[in-house]
Amino acid sequence: MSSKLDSDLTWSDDEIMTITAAKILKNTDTCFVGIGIPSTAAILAKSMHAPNLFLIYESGTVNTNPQKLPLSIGDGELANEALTVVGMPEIFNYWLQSGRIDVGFLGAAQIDRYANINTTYIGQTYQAPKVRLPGAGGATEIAGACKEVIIIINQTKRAFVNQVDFVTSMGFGDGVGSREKYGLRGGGPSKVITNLGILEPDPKTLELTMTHLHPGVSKEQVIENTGWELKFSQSMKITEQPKPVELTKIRELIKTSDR
Amino acid sequence: MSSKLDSDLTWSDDEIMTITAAKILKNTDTCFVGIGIPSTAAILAKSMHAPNLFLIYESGTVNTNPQKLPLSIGDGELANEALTVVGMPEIFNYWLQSGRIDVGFLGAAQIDRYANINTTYIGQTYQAPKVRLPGAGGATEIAGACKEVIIIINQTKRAFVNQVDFVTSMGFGDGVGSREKYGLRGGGPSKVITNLGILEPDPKTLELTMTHLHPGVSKEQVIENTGWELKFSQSMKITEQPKPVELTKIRELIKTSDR
Amino acid sequence: MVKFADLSSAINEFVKDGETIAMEGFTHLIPFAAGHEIIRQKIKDLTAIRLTPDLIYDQMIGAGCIKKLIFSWGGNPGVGSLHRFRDAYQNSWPQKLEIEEHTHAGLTNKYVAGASGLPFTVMRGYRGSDLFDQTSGVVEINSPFSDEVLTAVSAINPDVTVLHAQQADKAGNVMLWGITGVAREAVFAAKKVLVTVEEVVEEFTPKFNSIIIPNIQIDVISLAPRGAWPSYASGYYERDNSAYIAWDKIAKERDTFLTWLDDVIHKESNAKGPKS
Amino acid sequence: MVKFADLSSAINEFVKDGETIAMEGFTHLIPFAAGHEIIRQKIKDLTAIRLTPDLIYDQMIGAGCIKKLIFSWGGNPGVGSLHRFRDAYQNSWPQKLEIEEHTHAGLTNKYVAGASGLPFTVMRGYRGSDLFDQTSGVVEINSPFSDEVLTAVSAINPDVTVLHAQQADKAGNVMLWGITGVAREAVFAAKKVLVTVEEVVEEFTPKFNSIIIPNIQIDVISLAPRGAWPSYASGYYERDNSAYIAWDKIAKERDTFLTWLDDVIHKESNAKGPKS
Repeated sequence: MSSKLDSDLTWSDDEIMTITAAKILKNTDTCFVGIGIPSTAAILAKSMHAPNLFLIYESGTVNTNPQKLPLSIGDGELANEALTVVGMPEIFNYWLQSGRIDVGFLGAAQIDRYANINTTYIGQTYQAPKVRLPGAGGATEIAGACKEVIIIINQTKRAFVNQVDFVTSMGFGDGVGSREKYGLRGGGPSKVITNLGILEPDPKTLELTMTHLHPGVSKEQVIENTGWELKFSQSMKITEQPKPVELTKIRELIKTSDR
Repeated sequence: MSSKLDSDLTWSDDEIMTITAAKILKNTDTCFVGIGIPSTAAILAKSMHAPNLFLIYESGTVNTNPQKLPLSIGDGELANEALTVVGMPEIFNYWLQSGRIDVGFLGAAQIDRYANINTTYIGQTYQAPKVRLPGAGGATEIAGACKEVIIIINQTKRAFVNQVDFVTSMGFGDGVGSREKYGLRGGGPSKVITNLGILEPDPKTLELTMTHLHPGVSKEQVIENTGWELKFSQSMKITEQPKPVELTKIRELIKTSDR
Repeated sequence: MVKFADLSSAINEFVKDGETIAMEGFTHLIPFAAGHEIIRQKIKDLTAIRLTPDLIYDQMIGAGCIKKLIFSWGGNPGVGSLHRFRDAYQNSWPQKLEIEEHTHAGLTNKYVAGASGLPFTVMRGYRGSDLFDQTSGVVEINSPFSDEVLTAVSAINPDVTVLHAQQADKAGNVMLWGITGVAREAVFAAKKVLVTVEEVVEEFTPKFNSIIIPNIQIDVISLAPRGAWPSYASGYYERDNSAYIAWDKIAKERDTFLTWLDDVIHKESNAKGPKS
Repeated sequence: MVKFADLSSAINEFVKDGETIAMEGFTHLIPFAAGHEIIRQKIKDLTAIRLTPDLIYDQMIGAGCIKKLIFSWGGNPGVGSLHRFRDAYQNSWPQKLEIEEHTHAGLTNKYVAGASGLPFTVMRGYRGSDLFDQTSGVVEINSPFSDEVLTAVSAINPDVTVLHAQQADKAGNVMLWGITGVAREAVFAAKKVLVTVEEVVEEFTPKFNSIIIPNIQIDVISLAPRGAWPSYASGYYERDNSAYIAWDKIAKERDTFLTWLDDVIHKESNAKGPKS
């Protein structure tokens, strides 16, 4: 999907997801970043309003400031531009598990109404899946430990399902009390950013509720692309439209990184 | 005590203890070293028959090759001459606890017939001791984990007691089966080197038994200086007399290190 | 005590059929040259541990070296799927592949327990994930000091750990720098250690973020310049991303894979990639 | 976020009566300047943690700053006893001193648990020692994967950790090298972190055996050249062993100690030792 609104501004799905995610990050945040759009959003945020954003990647790079988009979670660029690089026990036990990360940034193949996410398999069984996916990586413990988790995912009926085939990483389980039951000390998902808008957990039920639509996106479009009976916030907002300067930045970043 | 035997050879208690201990170390050993005579013996061994002796100090210095005697367990000399220096969790968990150290070298204030050692307090109670000593440091786990432990201690009635006031570090507890009961995987004390000779655990009872006397030392002298009814090995030997080259080496080492 | 040997002799002596092997290097310093030599020597029935199987295990799985895979993230980083892994797991080609799946934090801590000489270690993890019930060696444990329930993970102690590093010195000590992942723990946890290196140097110079592996922890060192290609070796060469993309096509079909196996591995033609 | 402040303001703002404090530095980089400032500010009722109390806590105990000592080896290294520690523990002078005693391995692992956000961690230790029954936070734990009995030690999380380091950069990141002991863990375990440094530099240069503490983990940095004297700072100055020997005499009697306290600490005359 590519949207055209106002004068000559157009953007792609990835672009508005990335820019929307970037804007959420604060200059003082400590952010645990996965590869792909989360990483692009974090790097974009650092180049704009959040130069001090403290980025950690599971490969061990601490306070890294990549000038190009990394190809993998352990890209040389991430190591070269880091304040320091440490072993993975330190990353997972001292940085993540201790609860000192503000924002965890995750992608997913499937998500359900309680923001549980699946990156393990789609269809049939764990033992004999229809499609086997990469698995957990760092996600399970990122989802458990960060003060908040931001999930970035394209909103489609295939991805937004009533029940995920496999809970790789818990969001809110089956609602209030689930995270406590499993001793997850982080706050859980605070926002799900899609190509259509933003969903947030309802403060009472913790069910994902549409709170923002991107410019030009209709409620019907969102309902069509969600596999459960989606609720909308009573105070729905329209996401801020990407600014030319943001689109220019992101395109430059991607161009510079082409290898 | 200073002995004079043969021609013009004399040595001090410390010198014969140090030289005797040094000779026991093998070129291929990995050795966890405490400060004082253990350290002097290890450095002496490296300068003589065991240049590849692999020395680890609890401060984190790995494969260190000090040219002077360290003043403390974390002396700059130990760090400067080390292959690498690591944090103490790595020292205690990865190097020591994993069971990869061949020889642990310990001193003590008290020792009993089962080679349990005390470095915590002497007299009265733990809560209100007559003399408070420094405590465990690395010793408890060194005594537990090393393949063998060598203890260096002056043989006196005050030190060689029927029962130590406090077991800081277990030797053989109250005999056969004690180490197993507490899950201690190392072999325990193999030798106690004193100013009078060498004691070793009896292969059957694990009770410390005098196996060597230093040149010029009598059985009576040893009995007088031991607080329990000491047993002697059926094949008592005389320790090899310090050679002039050994005495020269050790004296040079101490002279060089004077600060 | 460490010795230096050519890679073929080193693999022949230190990697045996049926063993548990850990070939680590987190996106960086992946020991591809050693993996290819294992394929060439047709070593079989390995239980192979790696956080990220990556291309190296995809290749070894396709070649029939691996019976069981213990891992925590099984994709082609930045590209997509590992087709040989999928084909083995889903279709048992060329043979059945057992899996034991973990999280990165979990597998990292299993190495930590192994390195520490403990039967297990304690962490916060797995709970709330369906993985908790699907994997093994992961159980709940009560804190003796609070009413918290935590996760205990059992130790792993590979028969042999294989690493690629930048440098060895003449005494056989090894230095790695940059991203080192779980290299330190994989060495301490292992019974035998085989290291391939870019270079043997007279003396190490200080680097940021370096670790040194003392020679007494290593059994054999083989010189293997570009031995991490197509991954990278910080200070020596960069990741060859085109090879990661090309692998997607090669691995997609069995016949293109088999051709690759014949041409690239068994004929030893281009195994280390274009010279830089 | 980190700030730079003079040591007097830093201690005043970040060290409070009754808190739990960890002042680490294993024989190297002992934060003596900070300790002396704590004495000057007459901070009271501290629960003070250190593997080796060393002279720094002997001085603070004698000055009446410490209510409870948590430690694992309490001597004057290479010299003898800590007389102020003994006098407080045995004779309650200048006040009663509670102790909680551990082994080095145990206290190290208590920091590891604290740094890891766990209530406890597992180790092999204490068992067979009478210390097992005399200390607290140390219990047996069964392995869920074998029939082994291990030791669980409870976490420590100091209110404030105080370190001395060689360098800070202008952004407030800190670099230590040489023997670092449990510095890393003491920082991760703490709620607040105060660091004194030898020097503020434009940019760090690579050193063997260095660790970097990112600025987000530090609350305040104070410039304190020779701030580790009479211990040492690798690359800056050596241990002043004569001061360790001299301390034995000063500390032996209450009156010589009190004179030292007046002359050296409260009059701030010679606290940092002779200029090198």
